Amino acid sequence: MEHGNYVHSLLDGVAPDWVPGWAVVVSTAAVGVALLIAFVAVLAMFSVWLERKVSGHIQCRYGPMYVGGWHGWAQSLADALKLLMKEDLVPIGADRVLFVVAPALVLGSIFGALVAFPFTPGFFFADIDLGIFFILGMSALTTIGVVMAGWASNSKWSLYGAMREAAQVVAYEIPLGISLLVPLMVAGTFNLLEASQMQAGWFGMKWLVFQNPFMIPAAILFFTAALAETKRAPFDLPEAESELVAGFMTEYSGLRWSFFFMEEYAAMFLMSLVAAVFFFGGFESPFTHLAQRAFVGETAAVADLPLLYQLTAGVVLFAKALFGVFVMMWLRWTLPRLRIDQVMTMGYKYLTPLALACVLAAGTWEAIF
Amino acid sequence: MDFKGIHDRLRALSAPGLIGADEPRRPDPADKKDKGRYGVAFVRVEAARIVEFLTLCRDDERLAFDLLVDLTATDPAADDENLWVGYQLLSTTQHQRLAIKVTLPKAEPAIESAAAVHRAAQWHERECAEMFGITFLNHPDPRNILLPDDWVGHPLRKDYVFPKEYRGISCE
Amino acid sequence: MGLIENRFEENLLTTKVDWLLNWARLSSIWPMTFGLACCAIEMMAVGAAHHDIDRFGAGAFRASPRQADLMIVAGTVNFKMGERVKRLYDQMPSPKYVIAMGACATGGGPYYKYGYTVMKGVDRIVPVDVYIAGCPPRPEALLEGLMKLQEKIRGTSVVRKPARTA
Amino acid sequence: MSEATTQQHGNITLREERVLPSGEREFMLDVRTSDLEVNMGPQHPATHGVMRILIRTDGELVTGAQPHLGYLHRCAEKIGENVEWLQYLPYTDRYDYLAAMNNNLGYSMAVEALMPMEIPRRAEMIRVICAELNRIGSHLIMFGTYGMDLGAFTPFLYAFREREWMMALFEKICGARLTYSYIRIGGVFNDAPPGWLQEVEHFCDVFEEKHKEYVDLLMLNHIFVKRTAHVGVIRPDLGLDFGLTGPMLRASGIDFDLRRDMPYSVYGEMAAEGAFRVVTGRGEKGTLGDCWDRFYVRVMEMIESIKIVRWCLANIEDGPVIGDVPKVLKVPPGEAYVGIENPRGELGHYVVSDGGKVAKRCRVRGPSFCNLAVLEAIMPGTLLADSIAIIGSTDVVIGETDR
Repeated sequence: MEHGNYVHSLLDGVAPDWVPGWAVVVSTAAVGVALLIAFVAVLAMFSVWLERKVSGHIQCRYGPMYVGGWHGWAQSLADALKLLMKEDLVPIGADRVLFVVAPALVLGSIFGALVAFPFTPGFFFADIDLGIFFILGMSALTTIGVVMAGWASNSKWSLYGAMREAAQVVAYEIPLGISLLVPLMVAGTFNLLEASQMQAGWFGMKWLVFQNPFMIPAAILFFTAALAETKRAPFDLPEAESELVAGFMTEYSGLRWSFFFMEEYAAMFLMSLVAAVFFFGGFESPFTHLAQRAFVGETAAVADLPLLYQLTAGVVLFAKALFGVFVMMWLRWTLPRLRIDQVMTMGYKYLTPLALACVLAAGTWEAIF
Repeated sequence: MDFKGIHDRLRALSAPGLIGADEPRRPDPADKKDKGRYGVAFVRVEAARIVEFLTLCRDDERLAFDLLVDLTATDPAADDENLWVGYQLLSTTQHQRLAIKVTLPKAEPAIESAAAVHRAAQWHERECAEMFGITFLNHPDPRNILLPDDWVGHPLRKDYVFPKEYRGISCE
Repeated sequence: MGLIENRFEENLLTTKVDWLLNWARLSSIWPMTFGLACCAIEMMAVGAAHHDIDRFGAGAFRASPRQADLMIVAGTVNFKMGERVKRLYDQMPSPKYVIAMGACATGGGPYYKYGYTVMKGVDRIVPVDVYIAGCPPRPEALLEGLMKLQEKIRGTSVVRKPARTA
Repeated sequence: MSEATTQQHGNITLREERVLPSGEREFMLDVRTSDLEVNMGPQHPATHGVMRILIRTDGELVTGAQPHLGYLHRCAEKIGENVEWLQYLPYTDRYDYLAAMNNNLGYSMAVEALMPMEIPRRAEMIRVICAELNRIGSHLIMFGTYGMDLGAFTPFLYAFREREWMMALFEKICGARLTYSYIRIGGVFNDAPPGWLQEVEHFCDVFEEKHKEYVDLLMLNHIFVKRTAHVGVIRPDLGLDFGLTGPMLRASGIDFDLRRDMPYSVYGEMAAEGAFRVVTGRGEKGTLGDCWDRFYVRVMEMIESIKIVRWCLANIEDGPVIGDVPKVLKVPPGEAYVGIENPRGELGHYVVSDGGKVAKRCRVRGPSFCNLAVLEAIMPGTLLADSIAIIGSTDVVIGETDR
């Protein structure tokens, strides 16, 4: 946290001299966690509303229209409040401890992954050099929570969902990681901030995906694997509403169930963010380019980037990620679901070799040109 | 083939258990009481030889009744001594139908299961068994199909008394 | 929510809190994917494009009773099914609501007299909030049933002590 | 086998697995697995109502399936023996509630078979138009719900969009959306309102366009084909053995349709003119008689139904719409079995009369009842997700299996 943390510098500025440095760090962390929770909650609620609107318009209907007034904007708020008020059920025969811990673990790991994310060039909670490793590692932890939930529920449908999730994630972690190697190789860094910064240029369009011809297949592979990671259609087998009732979440109700719900949307957003940073230019876009020209001097340190530039960059990244989320929703409401053996075949027999070939080809290209 | 042709063919093959045919007729103008008999024609078959009869109908290339469309029973009246069991056969190649009727004594209705000839009979027989109390001998899976396992009585019998309650829930 | 339910005197704050909680409940009634018979087709029609129950926030049909708020008993309930209906109702977390859709669920409908296995109304096993007439009710009727249910929820007290009745 | 086939190491038991070619015996951990019995239904999103299937599974593999019925048994046959002939008509609406017009037609024809009477030609035409429109509506539901079973939600809403129009057409002609009781014994209840036939024609025009959308969106979708081809194959002889009828049987390659081969109503004239084609499965994407074939037959039948409706619209003449039927119907004694082609297969009515106002027996042969029985035979050996596809492809209506 030596540079670029607004909260830290703010708190450091207002704190009297007798407050020790570690206390400022701790309170920074507390504020950060609160901000992150608020961010994820708002994001999930917005995404749920968006999903219902998107699905509605795809299906020749409107989706929520009345709750809160304008196009049902408060629909998710009402849903969340209602879920908060529901009876807290733990089925008889369920493993109580695991049942309670699982949703927290699922949501917590997504929080953990988001910690390493730069939201603007100057606003982030932790600038980790191996950022992308940390993010992938943390998001993979959700699987453990899901398997835990499925086992603890003492329901056969839940168990099926959990087993499917385990098999699916093991199969798709590999192509996900390997396809990410391509941009990592081109960018030459694991740090998200650096990866984003090195895509500046070409009037803000020097995106990694345009820097190497093998980036485009890598992007498609990454997106496919990310769909499977986030349990979105056509890979929504762990939930598979028409087959497994609600999969691993069958026995969850109320608040705990909403944790899974929030995790799903946060994970979608996270994967889209990763794709945006490592394939589609991160903060960079013509708008960011113009904003940089207008607001930032030649050699500004990261810590004192002007706010307007930061906002532009943040909004650009956010918009890119939301577009990714939208594409995921679009697919969800268009495609049928795959079968478990087809999912496995696709992961092991096609995506993994293709991703490896991509890495090889992209590496050769990088070495030659 | 029309019904007459089928009946002739059955007689020519000396079909096992064939008793005769029952065809619709106009009312006799001389007899005021006679209202005639309408509807479709059917053949009567002995209950004991029904499986052989169905096998013949299925395997003969001119008859070729490859589809057992329906199998059902009828309780004609509360004071009647018999139950009817009706089979409806259909040929998808010859495009013809045949209705078969078998009578069983109400006191102890039992008939050989046709499931060995047409597996379609299996579920129909289960339904008949619970609805009329007919025993289908050598049935592969003689459980109730529509009614709960602890249901009392055979609802489609004419003398069926409607239940007052079921497992503590009033039926009225 | 057992800690705060019906424990507070009526005052401005609790009234506002109640209003908010009731608003949340009535704006987000998620029905269970639970079709029984003919009425289920009309229930599907309500979810479909022409009538679109999702406009009122009640379009999130959940297959698992654990996540549902509303059981629409759409069709004839017979004794064999009755046990299952009861179990599904028990599996739902409260607050939970039941709509008896159509004549059969209300009181046996056309099967009242000779239907020996038909339960003469689903209210013999689960408490029903709203009855909808019709065989089957039109989708508009189901939507109106939903509105009636919303009205009913609007009048409940959550954190306030329940109003004394004479 | 004199030597022990198990070894004990502490509390770990090793069981002899096999003898290697070298003569060495190989021991494995003694892990015994048992099949998992999963109870699917009566409330399950994929069972289309209240069917219950007890599935035995080994992991994702289904090793046994046993359908349990009766969760919607509504005693229709007993009611048929207790209410008057005409009063029973509304109950026919309610067994196959997706194709109520066809049920009305089947029952009316069964009763008419006992009564020597002439049906006016215009009534026959309107009957066929209604029955075929209802067939389209029924297949639309199958199209939509099958997509939903396989995880594609959107086709369901597209199907309902057209179905809603179809229901509006029925509402105009008889006032009800789902349970019509419109086709009566002796004809139809009333004449079509002015402009109705033109609107039906308009519906046909629009539907043909939308039908192409359906084919592209779902039927030829790559994932959909992969999910349904080679899945749940019903061989023709198995289909005949289980008494399958209708699209289920045609999908197995058996070219048999009651409308063409044993014609009733005005279908005979149509078949002679070749106005419609009988769609049979051809194993185009997979094996003959797989789920895709069943889906294909139904989707393509919708277009054939449109052709039939168009033929009727071209040949319809003015005239009366109901024959000479007394208010209190007394049906002459006799018995008749009449089977017609329902969207799901052969709907048979077996009626017995003793000349009174009430039937002696009113048996319904529901096609779904027989089509469902085949599940027991084709589900073992498939994956869990396949079993959903198979259940969906049988397109059962529980109201009809249980009656």
